[in-house]
Amino acid sequence: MSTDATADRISEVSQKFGISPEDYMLPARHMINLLDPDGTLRPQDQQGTEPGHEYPLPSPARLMEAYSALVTGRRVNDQNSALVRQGRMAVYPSSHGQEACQVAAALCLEDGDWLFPTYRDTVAVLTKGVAPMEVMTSFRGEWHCGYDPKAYNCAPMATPLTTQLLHAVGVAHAAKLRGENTVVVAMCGDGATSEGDFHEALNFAAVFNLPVIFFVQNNKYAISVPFSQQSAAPSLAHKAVGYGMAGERVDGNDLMALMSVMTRAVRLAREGNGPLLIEAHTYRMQAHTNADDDKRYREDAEVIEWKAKDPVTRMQAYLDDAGLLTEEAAAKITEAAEAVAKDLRDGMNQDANTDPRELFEHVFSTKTPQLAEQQALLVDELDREEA
Amino acid sequence: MSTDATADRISEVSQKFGISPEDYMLPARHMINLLDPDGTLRPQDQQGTEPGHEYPLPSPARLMEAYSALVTGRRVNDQNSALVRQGRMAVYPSSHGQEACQVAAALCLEDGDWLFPTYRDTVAVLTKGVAPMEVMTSFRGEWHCGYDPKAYNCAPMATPLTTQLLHAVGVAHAAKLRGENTVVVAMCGDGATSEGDFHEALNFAAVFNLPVIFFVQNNKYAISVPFSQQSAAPSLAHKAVGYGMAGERVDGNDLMALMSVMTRAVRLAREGNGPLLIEAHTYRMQAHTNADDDKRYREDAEVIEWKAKDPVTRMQAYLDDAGLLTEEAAAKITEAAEAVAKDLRDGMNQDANTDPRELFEHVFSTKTPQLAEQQALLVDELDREEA
Amino acid sequence: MTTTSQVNPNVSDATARAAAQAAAKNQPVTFGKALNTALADALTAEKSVVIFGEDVGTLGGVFRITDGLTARFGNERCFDTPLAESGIVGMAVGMAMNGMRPVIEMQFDAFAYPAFEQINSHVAKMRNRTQGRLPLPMVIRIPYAGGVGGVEHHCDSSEAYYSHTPGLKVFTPSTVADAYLMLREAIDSEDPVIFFEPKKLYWSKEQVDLEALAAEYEARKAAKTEGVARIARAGKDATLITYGPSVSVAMEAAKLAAEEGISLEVVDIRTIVPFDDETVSASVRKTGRAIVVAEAQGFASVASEIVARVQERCFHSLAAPVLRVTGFDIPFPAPTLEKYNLPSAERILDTLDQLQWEA
Amino acid sequence: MTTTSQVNPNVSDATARAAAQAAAKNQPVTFGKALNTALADALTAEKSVVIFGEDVGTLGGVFRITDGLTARFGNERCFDTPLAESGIVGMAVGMAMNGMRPVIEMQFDAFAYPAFEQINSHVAKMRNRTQGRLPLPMVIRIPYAGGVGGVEHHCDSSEAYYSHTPGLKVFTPSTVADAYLMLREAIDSEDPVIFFEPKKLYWSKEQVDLEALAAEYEARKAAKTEGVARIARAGKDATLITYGPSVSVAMEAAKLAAEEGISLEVVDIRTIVPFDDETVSASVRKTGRAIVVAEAQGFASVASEIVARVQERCFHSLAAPVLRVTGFDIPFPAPTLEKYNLPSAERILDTLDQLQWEA
Ligand SMILES: Cc1ncc(C[n+]2csc(CCOP(=O)(O)OP(=O)(O)O)c2C)c(N)n1
Ligand SMILES: Cc1ncc(C[n+]2csc(CCOP(=O)(O)OP(=O)(O)O)c2C)c(N)n1
Ligand SMILES: [Mg+2]
Ligand SMILES: [Mg+2]
Repeated sequence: MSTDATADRISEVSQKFGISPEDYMLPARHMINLLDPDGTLRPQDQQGTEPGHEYPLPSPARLMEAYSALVTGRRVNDQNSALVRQGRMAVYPSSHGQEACQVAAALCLEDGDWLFPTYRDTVAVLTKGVAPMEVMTSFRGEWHCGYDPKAYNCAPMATPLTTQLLHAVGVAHAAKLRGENTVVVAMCGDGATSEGDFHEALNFAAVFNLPVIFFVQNNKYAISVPFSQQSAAPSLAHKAVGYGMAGERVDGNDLMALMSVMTRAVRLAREGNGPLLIEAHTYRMQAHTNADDDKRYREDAEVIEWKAKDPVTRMQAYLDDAGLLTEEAAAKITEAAEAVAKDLRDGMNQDANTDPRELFEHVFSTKTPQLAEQQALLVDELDREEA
Repeated sequence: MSTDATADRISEVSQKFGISPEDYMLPARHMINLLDPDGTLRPQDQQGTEPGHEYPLPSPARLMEAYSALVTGRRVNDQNSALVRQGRMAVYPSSHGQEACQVAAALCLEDGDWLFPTYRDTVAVLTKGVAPMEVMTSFRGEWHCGYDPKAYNCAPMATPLTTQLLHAVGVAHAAKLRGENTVVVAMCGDGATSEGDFHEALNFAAVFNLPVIFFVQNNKYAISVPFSQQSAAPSLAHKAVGYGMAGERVDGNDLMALMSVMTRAVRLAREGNGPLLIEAHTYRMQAHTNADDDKRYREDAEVIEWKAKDPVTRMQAYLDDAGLLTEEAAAKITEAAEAVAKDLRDGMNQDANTDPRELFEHVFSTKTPQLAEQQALLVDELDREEA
Repeated sequence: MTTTSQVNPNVSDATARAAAQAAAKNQPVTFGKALNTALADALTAEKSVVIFGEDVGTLGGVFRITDGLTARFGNERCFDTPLAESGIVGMAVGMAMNGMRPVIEMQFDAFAYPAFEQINSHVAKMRNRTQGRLPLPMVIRIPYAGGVGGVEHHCDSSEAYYSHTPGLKVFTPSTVADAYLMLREAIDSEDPVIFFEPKKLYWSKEQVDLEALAAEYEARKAAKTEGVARIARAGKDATLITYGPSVSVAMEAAKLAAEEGISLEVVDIRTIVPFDDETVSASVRKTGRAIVVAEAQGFASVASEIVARVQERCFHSLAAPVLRVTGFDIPFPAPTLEKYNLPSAERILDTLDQLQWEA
Repeated sequence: MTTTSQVNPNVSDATARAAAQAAAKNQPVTFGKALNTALADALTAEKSVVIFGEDVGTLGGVFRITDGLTARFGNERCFDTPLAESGIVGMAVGMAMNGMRPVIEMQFDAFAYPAFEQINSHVAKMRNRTQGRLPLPMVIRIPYAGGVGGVEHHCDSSEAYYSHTPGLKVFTPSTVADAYLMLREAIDSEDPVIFFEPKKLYWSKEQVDLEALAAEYEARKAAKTEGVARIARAGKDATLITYGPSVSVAMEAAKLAAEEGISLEVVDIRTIVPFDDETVSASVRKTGRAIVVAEAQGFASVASEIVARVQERCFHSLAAPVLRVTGFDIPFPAPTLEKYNLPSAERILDTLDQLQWEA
């Protein structure tokens, strides 16, 4: 729990890689990137790797699993946006364009590991295994998160920015005190890194040497505010060294690179090397939510430029070329995605659970006399209404 | 106001030094240190300098000015501690051992520049020119900070940790918007760097490219908590790169090094190169305040070790050797220090201004009816008591 | 999602005149536009005014209250900050220390909580702890309350936290004219003002001639709103004391009560701090009965304070206890359930029935 | 700086028995020691209890309430954190999510403000927003209030902020026995508890046998304190309703009043949330007069709430308005002036005079 121990730990791991502790903590000079936008594998020397920052290619089976989740993720994003347009869902912050990040964040984890998502991380939550309609509960206007966080080891999606990173630290700390080998992935956006809780979470994780991966999706915008007005740092990954942890930046539209970087991060964390900060460079292709109008603050040209870097088509091209995506496999993947989309459409047709009497049930373990009194007042009103 | 501009600015200044932007932002590999603990000038190659991190020796006149302030600072610390022991002052967080930092923080500034001190920075406030008794007002148990912050360009000493760094950013921003060339030194301790406001202040300063020097006195303790439990970073100065600013660490008991580092920092900031983070390594020689018992959490041996690095004797030895500290000069310096100590002793004998009626005067620009009512109640009580 | 606030039959002074003029010109304006105009006029009137916050620049704010200000006044007068509320408030403190008049926006009520220490320990106390030498003229704008189908953390009514904190003034307009006038007054105040904007009113429209109102304000002819409660509707049988988003609900209740032959007076207190005891007490002494209506959870709230003050001051005029219609003591409910929590005209009328009319 | 709290003539049940036993054994213990023992006993009883915060480890806290716990239970059960209150609370949330029962310390009242968002948006709401699936059993200990000559930011009474926030329980003991029992109850609660410790009582002593109290508590024989107000002194002419640091002041006032032939009942409400309406109302109905005494600034405070509730429930039993003796609506004053702000027995007696005894 002390810097001395941490310094030892850092110098140990950096020795393993044959580099200096600072070079271990600072991100590689170039963003980690394995696949070109058109799906071709980059030559090794252009992958952004340098000593201590090498990233092996994931296995074909692993890539196919990830690709399937990617296709489902994209389908879910677009289905949900459609449901919002149809007025069947209140609000949806789509991660269209960021699905590779979402998939990697969840798939890199093992069963007992925890995920801490934000409002934009529906696809990560789904990939973690939560049932589609459960994930969407809060977006339809219900009052609770919809799923049992403990059943899935997945926290409720957080809205107050970066507050959840500290909860992630606490979950890891509790596990560590009990001698459990739990890794936690804690997600946030580029804008959120400016909040004080981001700083406190990273510092606590480093000081207590906890296996937490802080995974930042830098999608270039915080609502309307471009990244250039959010930070002047060379990269967000550079923040790691200021906490005594390792940082890395990775192409957030390159599922292969993401899987490799995140898998290594989880392994390093699980082996006791402390927290890591991973910055994924991606792009929010759509407005912040359906309530936002992105035409007010960015040019179409920019969006179009990023369209060419789409994570789905990129991965598809690679798998096609590699002969992994047989027609049969592709059909199965589409089918799985469609099944989830149908679930969502069907679910949204059902009425939300909205018994107003329940408003008072979960404020405390048992209702205070004051709440019982207030509930009685409401029940009386409802009874009179029904009468 | 954007990273693009900041990146330009950073690469410009780093080019000026002939180094990479990262090397400009990261602290030199070794702490900047010009004088040995025994007062001898270190050989150039051991001063911690490397390309882009060179620090020239300050002029003799400048050193003498600083030394005089240093001696007064030490005298003030010890006088105040005595006054507390004598029951004539309520509380005093002494900076005994840290006076070199305090002096440099104030002396590096020019007239229109602002200083943002903490509760431990009495000596810096004094060096900035505030009258001794005014500085001590709040420690005697009065309800206000005692001096006019605008008259001295010196903020009230802050207690809620690191909150004042944001105020410093605001003062710099206001000045910049008006086209004024004001530099701000914002002070805090090692423990305080863990607070969220530290992070937010550095980020705002960097994004808005403001001339703020964040000056951290790493005195190894936050009350009882040693630095090793505060941060796992290679150094606090390493945090700078995560904000896109330059960082440097300096021997905080070496007044010569401090003057050189801080003077350069102020110059860089004033020239529009943005904020800097300076970490001074020093040691809190006494308990946190008179209410604290440092025997509970640290060994005498550690304190004794640091005694050998005392900033006052070190500087004195150098000046002696250099023939600058003539008997006459030394006498004058002692005299000046004694005059301040006498001021404090005399002042503390006077009653504090404690008219309870004033409690209601400065809550708002004009009293609300509610406060007028409450004041009347108190006045009535006081009248009856007097009657 | 849009609520049209009531046009008040007997608004007072400036408000009335302005409304009349506007009616003549027949220009309905929204509450949001009135705020936007107030900001623009303040930027024009006083060069030390600066506006900043999250998304307030290019986007014009998520509610578009700062729409067009960056384009018109430049990026130095109205600008975006990094995403950090404590940072925004803390920087505003420093700017106010150094001669500026910052007007900052918290994007939603619950997202002001990260700034609580800055607001409580500095914004509220800087004048006091410097013996009046460092006043902090600044406005913290907070969109608040529900009625718009907002998801969790987006509909808190947090006025009690700030009203309880000595050194802060707390304003909350409920009419379009007040939106304009009170924001101008807040910006011109030498004291920090927490300015609560009822979200659900942003799109409400009234006939108000903003230009005339502006001219009146700048000629110092507009009636003061700070510390001056507004009789939103005159009545004689009981008083509804309310503010912000609940004024329109109280007005609706008064209308319904009138149909049943009960005459309710509605007092819009406008500024919670300072509080207009005089107007409130006079009304209750006249009617002998009072209900306080507010949307925030009731426990230890502004409504509690009003009840306490009224019974302290009007005890012997009271025919019944002063009752409250407030939100329940539960986290603000999600969209599908918020209507059960919000004070409604029906709930006010039910409460009215309990005011011991037979006794 | 040390205040000895009153020994209460008619404490109830467990408290009384415990006090009696201790008196027999003649062991005066301090309020601080009772808290320290409660923490140690909780650590022993339940292995999921963990204690952390600033300086709570080696140092034992600036008030020594965690003294010796690290030495006795190890650095994994009681440890120091980096200096960041939001971090401390946020980490506690995560630990409670994952099976622990964190008991954390905020060093001083005003230094809990940086954690306000975590407390308000998460601690208070996690159970609710997960439909009861993620309860957060945790205790946030906050030393509070004045009377110890503390400098600025060290003497706030911040209970109103938390009492107003749905989802938080708020406890504040005023006797040594309650310090022990209420802290044990708080730690064993399935709900988050903000535990306010009146600083000035830390060194106060009473004759309490903590071992006996512990045995009683663990045998589940101790009377519940949550939601159960304590009649600190029985009386018949008027009721003083109070809590925490003001209980001793009220007791002193009652003693002085008794000398003048006025019999005051003193109700120590113990837990602000949940609130014991029954005991409070019964007392006021009996006496017909009430004064609420609390140290926090009065506006929109817990005292306001108590006044509002009492007059709502006891209106027809009241011979006079319910009045308040509270701190003024000013930033907490510096050491040399705090006595003018703090509720005093004299001020309570002055207020008593206003309860229209002639009417
Ligand atoms: C504490 C807090 N402040 C403000 C908001 C309002 N808000 C919601 S999302 C958002 C932008 C977040 O940007 P980023 O972190 O980059 O995530 P992204 O939306 O791009 O995924 C803002 C300002 C909030 N939810 N929480
Ligand atoms: C927000 C806040 N939390 C806690 C405290 C209590 N406190 C006062 S000084 C201190 C230690 C500060 O350590 P450091 O920043 O290293 O400064 P130093 O005292 O060593 O100069 C603490 C915890 C405070 N003043 N403000
Ligand atoms: Mg973003
Ligand atoms: Mg320190």
